[in-house]
Amino acid sequence: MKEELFEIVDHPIQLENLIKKVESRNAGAITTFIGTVREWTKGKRTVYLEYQAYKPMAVKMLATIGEEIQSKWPNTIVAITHRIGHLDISDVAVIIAVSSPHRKAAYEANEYAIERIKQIVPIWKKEHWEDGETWLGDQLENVPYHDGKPHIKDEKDD
Amino acid sequence: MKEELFEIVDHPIQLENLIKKVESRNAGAITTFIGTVREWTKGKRTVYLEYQAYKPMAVKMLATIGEEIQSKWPNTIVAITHRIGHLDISDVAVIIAVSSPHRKAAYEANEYAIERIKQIVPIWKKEHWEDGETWLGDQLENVPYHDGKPHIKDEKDD
Amino acid sequence: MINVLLFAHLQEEAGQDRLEIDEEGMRVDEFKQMLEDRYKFTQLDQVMVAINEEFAFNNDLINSGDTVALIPPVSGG
Amino acid sequence: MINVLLFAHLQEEAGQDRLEIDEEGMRVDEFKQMLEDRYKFTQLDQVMVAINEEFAFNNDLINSGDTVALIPPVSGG
Repeated sequence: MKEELFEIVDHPIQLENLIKKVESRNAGAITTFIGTVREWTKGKRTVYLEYQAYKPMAVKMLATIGEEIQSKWPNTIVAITHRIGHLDISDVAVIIAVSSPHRKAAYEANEYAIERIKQIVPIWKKEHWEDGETWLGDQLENVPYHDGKPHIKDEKDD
Repeated sequence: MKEELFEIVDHPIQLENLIKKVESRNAGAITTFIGTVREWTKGKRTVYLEYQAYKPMAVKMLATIGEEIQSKWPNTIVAITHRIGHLDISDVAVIIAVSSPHRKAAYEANEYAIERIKQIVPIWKKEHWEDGETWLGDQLENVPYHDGKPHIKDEKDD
Repeated sequence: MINVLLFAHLQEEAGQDRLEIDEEGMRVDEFKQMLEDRYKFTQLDQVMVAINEEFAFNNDLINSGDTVALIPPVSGG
Repeated sequence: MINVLLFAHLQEEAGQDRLEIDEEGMRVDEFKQMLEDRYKFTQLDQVMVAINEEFAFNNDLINSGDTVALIPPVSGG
């Protein structure tokens, strides 16, 4: 596999590239998730977003998610690219592509990936509204981590 | 909405076209499902497939699935294109694209669409193996329909 | 006259993709039985019927001018 | 010397994206407390710490030469 499966980029993401990374003669199903910048959130209008990443660690954490998926759903191939920098409404922030021989795994693994991104990948979103700006905190409404770090699964968990 | 959201075509399907059909400033999530021709199924090697459709009714049934989704997951936009004719290994047979303000609905509605396609859309697959060919029957292992027709949901079901 | 559309294995068994049947006022289940007797179709018990592009019940009536499609178990996707 | 990386609101509060701290042998929780006292960072209770690009526990030790990143609640995706 030549191309990088897990990337943080500062330019527009090409969906076709991600599809190519996961294509396989034994895949019967490819799912993609495309996360875009939404204009309205609970009655507030977003003008643009700014994403920041701790890039080397973010790439590592994306790869960790890939390993978790490989162990939970064997025979899947996962590719994830997250964009950072200034994003306008409708711009694509993240694409997750998963291929699998069977569709159920392709859906489940894909949804697992986006949930995990929101838990463990060091990327931050600054929301610029019409009337101000904020760095968004944890959107999962998690309780604080008891031991000071999130749970990173390893194969022993499975 | 100018383009057709539900299509049966006899040429390769362009993923980007389907994305364009469902894009919206209020979509935060777009999911796609890409069904491709897999080479190996339970130890048997597929050489190519042939899909046949009862085209006008298939388009109607795809639109019915779209209506079911609109009523179950409001604010989603769905587009489905199914290809028919001769398909080789790795060719794309079907693409489902769903946009939604929130990701959960985009995943659920997408998976619902592929399940319903396999229940109610008059499309048939002829599998050409190395050593023969067959029209595939119901791959869902459903019991026969008691009243002679599948359940088509309407809004009263919800 | 009933216009009958055939797909998948039924099309191959009949050697054609449509039939014209000069019957009317039959129920869907009677119509299927008549086709089975006349054309020796196999697996007709698993075949659904659509009248004018809508799935039909076993006790729906088929009228002259209707287009009746025999729908074997579908396998799209 | 500890190399400290700052992101999101912490970066804005400090007015810079990295600090050099001349302490060592501290535990993660002690290190956070020291930064809070010295730089008046807010919401530090919700901030995780990574040592050399790996999430660290509160009782892990920070050694000279380590790169310590303060990780506010993430909001990617």
